[in-house]
Amino acid sequence: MSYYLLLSALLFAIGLYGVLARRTAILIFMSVELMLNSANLALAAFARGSGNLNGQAMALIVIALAAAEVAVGLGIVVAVFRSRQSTAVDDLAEFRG
Amino acid sequence: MTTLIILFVVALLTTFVGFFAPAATTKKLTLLGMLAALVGLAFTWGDNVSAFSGLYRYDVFSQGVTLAMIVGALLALLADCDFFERKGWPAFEYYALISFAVFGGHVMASTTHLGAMIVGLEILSIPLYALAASSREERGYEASLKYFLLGAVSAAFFLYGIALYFGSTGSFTLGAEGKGLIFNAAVLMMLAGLAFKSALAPFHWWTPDVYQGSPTPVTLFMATAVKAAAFAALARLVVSVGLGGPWFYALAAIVLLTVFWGNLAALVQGEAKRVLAYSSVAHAGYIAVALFGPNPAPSMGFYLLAYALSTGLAFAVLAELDDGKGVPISELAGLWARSPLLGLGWLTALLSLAGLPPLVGFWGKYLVFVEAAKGHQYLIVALALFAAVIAAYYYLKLLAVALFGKAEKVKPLKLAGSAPVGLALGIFLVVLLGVLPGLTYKLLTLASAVVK
Amino acid sequence: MIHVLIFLPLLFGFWVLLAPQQARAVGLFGSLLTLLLGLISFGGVLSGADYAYQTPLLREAGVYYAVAWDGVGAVLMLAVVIATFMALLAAHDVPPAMVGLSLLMESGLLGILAAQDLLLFYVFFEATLIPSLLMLGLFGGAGRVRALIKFAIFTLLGSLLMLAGILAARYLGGSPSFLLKDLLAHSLGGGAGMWAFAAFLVAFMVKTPLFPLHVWLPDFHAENHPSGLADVMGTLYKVGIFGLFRWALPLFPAAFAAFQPWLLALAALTALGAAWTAYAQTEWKRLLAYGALSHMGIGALGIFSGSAIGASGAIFLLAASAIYTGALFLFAGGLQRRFGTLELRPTTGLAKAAPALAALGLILVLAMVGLPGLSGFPGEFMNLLGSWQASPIWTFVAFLGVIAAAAYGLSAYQNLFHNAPGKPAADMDGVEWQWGTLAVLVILFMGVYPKLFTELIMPGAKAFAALLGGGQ
Amino acid sequence: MSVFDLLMGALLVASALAAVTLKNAIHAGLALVGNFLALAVVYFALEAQFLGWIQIIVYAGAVMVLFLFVIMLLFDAKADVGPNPLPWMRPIAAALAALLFLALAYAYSSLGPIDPLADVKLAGGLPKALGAILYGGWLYPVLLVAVLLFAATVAAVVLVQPQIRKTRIKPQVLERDRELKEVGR
Amino acid sequence: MLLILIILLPLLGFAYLGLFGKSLKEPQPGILASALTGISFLLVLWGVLSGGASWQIKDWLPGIPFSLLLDHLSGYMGLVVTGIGFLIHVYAIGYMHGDEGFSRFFAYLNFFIAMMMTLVLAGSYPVMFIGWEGVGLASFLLIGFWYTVKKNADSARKAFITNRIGDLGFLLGMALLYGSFGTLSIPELRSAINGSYVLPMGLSLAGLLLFVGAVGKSAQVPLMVWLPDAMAGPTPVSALIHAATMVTAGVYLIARSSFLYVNLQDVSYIIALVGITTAAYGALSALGQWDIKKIVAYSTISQLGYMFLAVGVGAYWIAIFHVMTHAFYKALLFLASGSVIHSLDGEQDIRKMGGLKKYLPRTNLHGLAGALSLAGFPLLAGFWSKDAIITATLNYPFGGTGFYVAGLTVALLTAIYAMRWYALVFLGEYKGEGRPHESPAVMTVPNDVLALGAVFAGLLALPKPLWNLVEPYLAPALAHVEVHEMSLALEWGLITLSAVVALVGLYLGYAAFTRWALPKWYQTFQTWSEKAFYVDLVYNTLIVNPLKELAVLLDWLDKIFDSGYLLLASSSKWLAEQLSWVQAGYVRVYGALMALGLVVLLVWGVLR
Repeated sequence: MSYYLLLSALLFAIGLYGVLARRTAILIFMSVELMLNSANLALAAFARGSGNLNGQAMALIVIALAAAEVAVGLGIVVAVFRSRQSTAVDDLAEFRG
Repeated sequence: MTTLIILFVVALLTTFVGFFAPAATTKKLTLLGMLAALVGLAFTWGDNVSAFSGLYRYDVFSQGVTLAMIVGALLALLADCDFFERKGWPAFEYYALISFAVFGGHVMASTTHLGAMIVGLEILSIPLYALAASSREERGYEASLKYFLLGAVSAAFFLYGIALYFGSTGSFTLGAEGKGLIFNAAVLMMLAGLAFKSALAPFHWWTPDVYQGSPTPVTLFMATAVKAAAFAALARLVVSVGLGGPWFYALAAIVLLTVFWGNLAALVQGEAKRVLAYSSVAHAGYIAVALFGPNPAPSMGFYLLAYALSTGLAFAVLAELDDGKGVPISELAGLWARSPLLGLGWLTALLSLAGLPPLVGFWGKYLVFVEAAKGHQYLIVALALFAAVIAAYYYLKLLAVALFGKAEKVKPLKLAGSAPVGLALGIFLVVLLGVLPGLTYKLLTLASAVVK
Repeated sequence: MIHVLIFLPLLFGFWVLLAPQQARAVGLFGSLLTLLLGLISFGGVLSGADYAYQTPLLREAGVYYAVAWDGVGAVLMLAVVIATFMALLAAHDVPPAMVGLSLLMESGLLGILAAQDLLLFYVFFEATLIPSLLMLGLFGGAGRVRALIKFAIFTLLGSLLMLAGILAARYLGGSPSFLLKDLLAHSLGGGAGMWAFAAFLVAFMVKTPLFPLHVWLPDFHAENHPSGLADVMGTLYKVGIFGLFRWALPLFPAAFAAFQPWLLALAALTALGAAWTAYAQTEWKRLLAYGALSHMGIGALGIFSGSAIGASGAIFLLAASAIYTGALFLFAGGLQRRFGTLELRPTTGLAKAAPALAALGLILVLAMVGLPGLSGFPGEFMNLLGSWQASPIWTFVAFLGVIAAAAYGLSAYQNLFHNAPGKPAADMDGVEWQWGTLAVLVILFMGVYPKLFTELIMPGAKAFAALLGGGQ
Repeated sequence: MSVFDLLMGALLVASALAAVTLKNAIHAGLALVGNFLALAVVYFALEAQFLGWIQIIVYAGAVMVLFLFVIMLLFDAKADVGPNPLPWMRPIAAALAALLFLALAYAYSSLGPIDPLADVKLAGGLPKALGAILYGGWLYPVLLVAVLLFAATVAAVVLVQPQIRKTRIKPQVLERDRELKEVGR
Repeated sequence: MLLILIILLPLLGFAYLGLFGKSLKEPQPGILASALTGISFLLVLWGVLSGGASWQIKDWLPGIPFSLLLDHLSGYMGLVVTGIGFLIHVYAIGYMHGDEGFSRFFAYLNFFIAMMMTLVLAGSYPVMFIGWEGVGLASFLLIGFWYTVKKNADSARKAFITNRIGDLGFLLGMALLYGSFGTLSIPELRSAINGSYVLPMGLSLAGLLLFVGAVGKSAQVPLMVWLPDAMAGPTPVSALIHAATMVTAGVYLIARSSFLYVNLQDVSYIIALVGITTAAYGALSALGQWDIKKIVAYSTISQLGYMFLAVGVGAYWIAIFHVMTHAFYKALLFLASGSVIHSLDGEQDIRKMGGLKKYLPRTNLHGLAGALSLAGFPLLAGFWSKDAIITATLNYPFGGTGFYVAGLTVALLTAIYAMRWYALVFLGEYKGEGRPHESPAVMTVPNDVLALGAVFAGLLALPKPLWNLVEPYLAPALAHVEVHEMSLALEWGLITLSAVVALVGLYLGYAAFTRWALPKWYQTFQTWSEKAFYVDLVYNTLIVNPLKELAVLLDWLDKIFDSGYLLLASSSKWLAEQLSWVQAGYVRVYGALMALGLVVLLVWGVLR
């Protein structure tokens, strides 16, 4: 079990790295999906470890959440792209200070 | 249950009616719905109901927070001053999304189940991501994208924290027995996730940019309702785990960092909405001060209401002035001369935010500090108060420009639509609750507010 | 009765603000009614009534709306209602809103004096700041925003620290409420008491004001509306000494004992330093500001002496200076009207053209200088007697300021009225006769028959001294 | 810990790394699909069959397709090129990720043994058992998820509406807008 | 009630004349004011004859009554004040004729009388202080009566401020007494001090501080600088305030407090020293003056010095006696000077006078009587009182002989300058322009009365074995000092000696200033003396100007403080600006910072 947990931690960390290192919104968003999945992996692993099905139920809810987020997130990305022909997040720095 | 159902029905109705009816009708419907929710709230006040096998908890704390959210939503609706109509932006969706967000906030505030909580959080957040971009302009997109990306990351933090919580306690309900490193990590990660939503440093970075970029009525809603819901969840989390663990120091560090960072950064802003954004960060810190007391719920609820009224009023004034490109501080000059109602609203709002009696903001501050004092956290109280002095500087500067600054062209400003009602209501409530704080505080202490 | 007295000005204030036609008439009527009520209440207190009333404001948090007139409060109340009436008499050329704001301030001030609950006191204390800020901000001079921010920041720094102190006083001291009597029964000592006391101290040092927290004062007065109305109200708002007397010292006697030598020194240095600084001023209002500051230093010395007579001297001085300092600011307003400037040398030899004005000016200046027989003296004298018992050295230092007072007061007077006649100006007009007569009568009465007031002040002062473990 | 476990782990990590490092967005997206599929397999190994299926259907099948679709729609495949204003971000990100991993790993090292009856209780994570839970104790979140999806739909529609709806705007509203522009600017 | 009436009558006169005086025609204000003063005199007289009175408001200030007391000492003093005051009022009707401030002048004079009577009748120190400051104010107003001339206004201010220095001493002295005894009522203090065996520590300091007050009011060294300048006021003012009454208030204070000083040998010694120093300084300065009034003014300083010498050596009644005789002859001298000035239309320089005997016969007689009395011409009033003082010093146990010799020397000088004054004004040839004219009767008649006093007042108290009415009368109110009785022969020998000294001095003065050519060293002395030994210059350089500079410095310091706070404010702003780079707008940076926050929380929470 702790092997899978370590794996999930590693995936979470990789996802975080992706969020910070990627420079387009869509790739960052993909990295976020990676993080969400790592949470699901942890849930499944914990469920396995304690024999508690609630963990899997939560993981299902999370998948639904992720789907909702994707819908809105991709909507935003498309809208942004439409307005500026790019989804590079570093260009979006009008507000500062 | 009543409130939950009313809010749900309002959300559905506004969506469906919105397809057919003109925006103005939808707006009226939404307002009506919010008022209905308020009535429902009034009739069920003090109830301690739980439903859905205990996943939905309708207690006094949830009622208080919901009251603050509805007040924020009402102000946002009243003060929109035909903002969207004027711009030709999607109008009915605005009302629908706000209704959904209020519903989500209510869900988030009324549960101790982490699964329900995060779904509530998402129901609250997702409409806001869209609302932030509803202006269909560069600034709105930037705000929306920043809010969304960071929000998603923070949701991931929260989720992973939930997973760890489940791992260490075997439960998704707050208040379960748990200890050990995994439990610590779980609490801290959930703390980080909720701190993001309530704009506590160092998770507040989105706040100024998003507040500035979003259309002002949306900002108003974010600053009031969203904060209230996030703090409800935060309070339930902190109360359930107690102040004994390593998160005590984490929370203390977060609070102090927040009040100082928020206030200091606000000093150097040139944009009114941005100043208020940082001020909202700082206020989040003050609200969190209550967490150090033995029973934070009543004072926190009061502060949230007070803050919703005050900052809502301030943003309502800015909404009147906003032409979609923000409100530089210099544009506030001569506000009093251009419209006394706006001037008065601005004055009351800022003095209340600065915490001057006899305005409601003072009692909010007072109550949370009392709470911390009861918990004997005097150092935190003193430092937070000290930071409030810094705050006075920028509030006064905003005030001075608006009231005493000389405008180049003093042209009277006609208020549009329902804005005068919203402003007058806001001013009235800020003063009324400032003079008679007992009116609502009493309500919040009815039952000794079960938070867990 | 007491509520009517406290809130009547508020009512009239809003009336004036909402219906600014006939502002002066309405304002005068309101303040006259208040004055009459104040006189009746004063008479009542003289015959033993205290009009005490108490009801919970925030029952759950132990906050009460508790008001009463004790002797000290009644004396200062009288000073407030008289000074406000006087100021409004004089204010015939101010924007209507100023009249309204002054009335709002009067209400707050009366609340400050009447409050028997620490938090209620704090609420009034802070609430009064708002009209004061507005008056400065809306009608002040060119540098008003800077003056305003300075004033507000200092005040808020003090009062927010005081709020922390208030919380500590109650929750560390274990008092069940914020009522004065409860707090006194649960006095907070030890290290926590020191910190809480220091917090209170800062607040009241700002409001007294005392060196080095006084720098807001000259700008505040110099930038305010030239009519002097705002300055009168600002002078009344200097309730630091009262706060020290009613709250800060009695709540923390042990901490006060530890701080006392330093406080005496601070008060004495304020008294002397401000008096000398006044001598270097080239503008009337700044001069008056520093002069008043010097007097507050002397008053603080009396309070910090911890003796009954010193404390009653301080309170008397506070009441008296409310009138004569206020009247001097109004007088300065008259000069501004005549010469369009407050420079100390707009003209000379004015006594020739305006003998009545010269006489009024002389009486006011002499009251400030502390001439016996005028209202400045009894307070100063009692302060002297009290503070000598606490520290002869600092008393000596502080009262060197008496010499300086003569120097700056008479120099300023001479610059204006004596020497070869310069540009002539009109003598006192009807309005000036009205408020001038009132001011002179009050000044004379307080100087000649202080007994009426000291008799009321003394019981409180004795209780104060007894609480601090001293007195006689 | 079996060879299978190691293999799946390696696959997971490798595909994740590929997803966050590959320059071409389409490649990265494909790597992520791979990662999700591998994860589904891991779910099967963890007695969570239904979860695994859902993972394949929703994630790999729908969500990632949506992603790839958007990437291609926006011709944004070569996104991470061009000047990078924050070149120091990469090492910092790596360091932060590493620290995060270490902290979590340290926390995990304190875990106790597995419940010996765990797989019995999980019943393979089949829909029947899971359904009883979801429509039992978890009914409320499930209902909420429905609301959420509805709200998300509305939100997405708002976002992607290409054009501003032409509505008849009241004349006084227009006048006010002009007024604001005049005075404000 | 009687007592309050004594004060109230002139006060009402002041109020009436101050408010409505403009509407009265000359000389109505003068007559009203004089009448009120006269009635006050009669009331005092009545009070004295009916054996005294007292009146008080208890707890006027907490623990301090407002008490008035008419006993032998205050009665005596009150008679002098109101009596001389009445004469001077009458005189002023003539002197101020035609001045546009006529009614204002009498208002001030009445105010002065009221305040002086408060001072005299005071039964407690605070009440005395009211009068004390009140007469100071009256003095300020009257010195600056012709305020349009800057010099006059400056002099008035200088007088007030210098007096304030003394007043501070008075105040602090009161504070000390109150601290020690808990009362400031004079009778209570008296019984407390007489009743206590061990006097509280610091009583000497109290005595010294009260004396500082007296030094200021009575223009003793080192606070004497204001009195010569005070001559800027109209001459009746100089006569009334700056010669006859107010300046003697210091002596009166010490005499009133004699029960205190009699127990304080050290302080008394200092008083005597200050007294003799002042006497010498005044006499030396008087010698070189050219202004007719300044000579008399310095003479006043000198004579006041004598009085302090007397109280210093414990001869309280003699000091009070001298106060009276001095009041007569000095008022006379001033009024005679005033008459001269009046007749010369404002001329005050004695170098432009001379030979006025011919033009002003009545005034000449007044001047002669005054000068001789001042010089101590045998059998005149001044002779008896001054001789009594000088003789009393011999009884003083601490260096009495030294005081005696010094006193005698000053007496010689006194005679010389008195003669110089008389000789240069009235004898010789008229050196001025214009035609002098004798003053009207309203001015000369009061002078006649004063001249009678200057000549015969000494007869009230003659040395043993002749009659002495004053000492026994005052005895109950004053402390008694046991002295070694000197033999009659010695006493009369000393009297003769001082008579001789006076005559020698008169001759020297007459000879030197009418016949002799003065030696070269005298010219130098003349310059120094005329400038009063440059005390003003020294004070200005050492004290006044540095204090003015200090004020500017303090103002500057205040501004520094101000900018210090501003710096504090701007530094927090600076800090905020330094922090704001973080908020650079890059969402990835925000993410990194959030992650950093989380990592810190986690690492610390897990590894702790």
